[in-house]
Amino acid sequence: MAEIKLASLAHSYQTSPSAPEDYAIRQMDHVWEQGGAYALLGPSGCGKSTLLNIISGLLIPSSGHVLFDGKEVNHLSPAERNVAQVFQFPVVYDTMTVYDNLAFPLRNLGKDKATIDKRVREIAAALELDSDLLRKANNLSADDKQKVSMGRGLVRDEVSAILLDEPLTVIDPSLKWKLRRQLKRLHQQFDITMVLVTHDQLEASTFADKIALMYQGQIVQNGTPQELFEQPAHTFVGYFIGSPGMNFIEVSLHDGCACFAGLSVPVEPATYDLAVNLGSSNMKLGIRPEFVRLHEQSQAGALDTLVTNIEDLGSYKIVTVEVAGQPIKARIEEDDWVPTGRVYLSFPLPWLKLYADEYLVKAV
Amino acid sequence: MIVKIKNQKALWLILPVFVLVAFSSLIPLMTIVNYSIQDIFDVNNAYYVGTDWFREVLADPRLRDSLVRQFGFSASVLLIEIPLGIGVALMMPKSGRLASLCLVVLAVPLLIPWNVVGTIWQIYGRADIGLMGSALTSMGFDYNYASDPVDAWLTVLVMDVWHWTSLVALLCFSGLRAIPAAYYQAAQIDRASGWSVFRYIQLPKLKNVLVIAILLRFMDSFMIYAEPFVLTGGGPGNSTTFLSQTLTKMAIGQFDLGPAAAFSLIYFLIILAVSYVFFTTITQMDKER
Amino acid sequence: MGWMAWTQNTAIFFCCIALILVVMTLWELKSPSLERKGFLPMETTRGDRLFIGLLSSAYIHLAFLATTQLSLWIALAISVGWLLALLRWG
Amino acid sequence: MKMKKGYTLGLSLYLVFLLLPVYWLVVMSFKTNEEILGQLTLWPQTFSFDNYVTIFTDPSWYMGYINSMTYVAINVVITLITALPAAYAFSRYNFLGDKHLFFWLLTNKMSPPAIALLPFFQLYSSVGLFDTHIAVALAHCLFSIPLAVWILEGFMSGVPREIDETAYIDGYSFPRFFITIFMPMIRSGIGVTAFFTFMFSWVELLMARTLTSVDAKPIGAIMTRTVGAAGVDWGLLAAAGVLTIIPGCLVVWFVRNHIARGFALGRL
Repeated sequence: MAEIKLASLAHSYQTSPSAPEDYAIRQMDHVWEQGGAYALLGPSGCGKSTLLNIISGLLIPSSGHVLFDGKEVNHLSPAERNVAQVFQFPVVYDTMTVYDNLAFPLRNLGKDKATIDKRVREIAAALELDSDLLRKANNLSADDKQKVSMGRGLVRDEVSAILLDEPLTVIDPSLKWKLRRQLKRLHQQFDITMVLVTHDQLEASTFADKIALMYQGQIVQNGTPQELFEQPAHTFVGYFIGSPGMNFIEVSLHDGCACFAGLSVPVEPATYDLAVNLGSSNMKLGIRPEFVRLHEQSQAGALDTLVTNIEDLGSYKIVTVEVAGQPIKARIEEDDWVPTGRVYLSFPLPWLKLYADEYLVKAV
Repeated sequence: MIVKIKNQKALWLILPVFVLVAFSSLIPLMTIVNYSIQDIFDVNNAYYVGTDWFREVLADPRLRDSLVRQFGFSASVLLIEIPLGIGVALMMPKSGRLASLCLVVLAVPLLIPWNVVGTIWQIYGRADIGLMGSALTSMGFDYNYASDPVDAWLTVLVMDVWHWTSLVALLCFSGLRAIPAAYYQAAQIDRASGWSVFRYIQLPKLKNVLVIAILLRFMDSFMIYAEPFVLTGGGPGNSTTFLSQTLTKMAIGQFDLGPAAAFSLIYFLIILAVSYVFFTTITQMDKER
Repeated sequence: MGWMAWTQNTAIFFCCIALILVVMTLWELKSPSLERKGFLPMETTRGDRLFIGLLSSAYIHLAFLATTQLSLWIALAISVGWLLALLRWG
Repeated sequence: MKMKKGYTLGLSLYLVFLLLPVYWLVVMSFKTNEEILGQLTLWPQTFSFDNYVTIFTDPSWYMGYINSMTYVAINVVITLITALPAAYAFSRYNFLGDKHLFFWLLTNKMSPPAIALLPFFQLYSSVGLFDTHIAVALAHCLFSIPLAVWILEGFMSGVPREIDETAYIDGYSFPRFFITIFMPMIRSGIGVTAFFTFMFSWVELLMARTLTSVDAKPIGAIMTRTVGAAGVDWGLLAAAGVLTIIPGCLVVWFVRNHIARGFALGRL
């Protein structure tokens, strides 16, 4: 059990990287506290798996430090770090039975028979594998195999952390939720730091207390699912989390307002001042579709727009309107009023975000 | 696995292959059966003898000896080449220029005409002009493959190892390369020892290619002819006279067509039974997958 | 064909084999056989059992020739019995 | 890292074991017979091309190479043309006796040629093909076709049958689909098959020697000529041997990237 800390960590697969693009992991600092359930979320190719492999010790980072409980482990092997890792595709030892698979890590540690037996049965029960213990691992279904490979991680009681590298990808959708709940339960039962790598925001937010969102080799935001939704720290977070993603409009700042195409939208004065001080030319206004208000009648400060498209997604609808050539999406619930033709748009001030150079401008 | 469709017309696609192979296989086979029950020198001098040749051949110690020698040789070949081939494959780099180079060097012995293989070792092993022969002699070994039966047998064995281990190694190499990296990573995390990685990850994944390797090596070693023929001519004595050699000597050397044919059939039946067992094993394994 | 040194016996032998193959083919066309598991260690079709039967019959004959002076008709009888048993229960 | 060093050492030792006999053959081919029989030298004292000159100027020598290459080439062509449709049938369809036909084909690869040498000789004599390249090529089909069907079947099974069906729906006829779509998809398999066919035909001697006497005599059989009244002409023998290795080396260099998969017969 351990707190995992990354200090000015960076990694490149090239021998002499020069441009930032050469780095799979750009310099970062990060902390995962002991006992937490974390998710590492991001699109494919953002460096999630690389980061995971660095933590587990399968990869040695080009620079920076990996600290477990404050102790540097950079040059310790995965075995010495005492972490468990579960891979995207189930890795089982085909020729062994389920029992032997689960016992394998313990036998390698030289535990005595009774301990092994007790522990294996405990884990098998937790994973609902008890009836399969004597079967050949090769004959199991894909999700049972994945359970076995998770079990091999859990079976060592003193592991520092369990790292899960998209373990649910190959699992049948109908079993996914079951396995995810099992994971969650195991986490509570054994109180181990767990880091789940995934590209599925739903999986991440149902599993984790805190989600670290990665983009282009960097963690752009680390927070609770709610924080990621309500306060996206980076335009990518806004775009990646939520469906559909956040609306972004390129704006310029004048007179306490964000202006685009001759229209102006008032923003919070404190944020405005901060943003102006940054003096960036890349300024964006962002608002989640969930927070966009639609009105039938003209209102003070509301924008006059035309509905271009309505998508019915069952329990809610996505309305696309056009504001001076800019499409903006709004989400309305099932029994809300459905606009057609002309509609008036307003943005509630607390949900209106300003982004300078893609990063959130935030008054503390 | 592809789900196959029932279609009898597919037989037409097989026809050319069938005709070509049947021409060279069925007609000679029938001829041998005909020969085997006659005392025959040429077609006009043939006398029906019934099953006499079979009785004679089955009782002939010469043939029994060469059969025993053959099994001994094939077993030795498998016992040496399979582990050695696996070892070489394990030691090879997995990718890059060096791997390509290894592959090419490994493949070289396989592409040398079999009689030239014999020639190479004939030259290499001679004490007067050969590197290996003279090296062994100067180290104090009394080595002469032309006069000492044990030396001859060992030389043929080493030659076969030299010639064919590459095949096993290349098969295993391709098998090893097909193992996903995650298996090794998982093993590392489970603190598996090097031996455990081999025993529980690599060996199980090599099962399929190993069956092919054993099958090919058994069959080819069972029909070994040209290499010992050039190297030792089957001698000294009969120490390196294997089945094919005995047979060729009988049929062409002594023109004992009848007994040679009977012997061929027995030889063929042995091959047929062994191949069938292997073939069934392979298809059975495919089915399990 | 002359050089093939045909004798009456071998001609009959090959005709029998050919006949068996033709009959089996027709049978197979009329009622295709499914793989099943009998006393043999693996699943077999009718054709597999025929092949195993013929091959083992050859070995039965060889064993007779190698170990006894008895008439081969006995071996033949045993072989036919064995072949039929194999086809039925194998 | 210590492990890796052991690996490199072991591998190097094995490669040396592989290459030393070949090295010795090459070195010897550049030596004069006096030097060969005189004393053991690791490197030719006087570098001599005489042995090669003899081979390249004497038609009874170099025709052996031409003969070998001719029948090998014919064999590769025949094998590929017939094995491709057959392998397709085996990989795609179930039909009467498919498994038994496949097994029967394979037994031909496995049965030793020595079994039927004499009937072979008589068969090809009786159809008037004795001592022709085509006879050797046809005889080699006996084992090259089964092998080719086996390898190609493995590669073809890796191509999903949806490809075939899509093509038929798009209105392709079978031959056009096979040549323009299917064959390009398995071209590495075809290359590997050609390589194996070449290899087994090139290295085989027993049948080739039995079926030829003068006009189509392979180099392997001609090499026995070096045994003269004055004993063996070792230098000439070595040079002839070296020349038989070169075509194989050239071919293997071209297919080096496919060797690994090819040796597994497409079955991984």
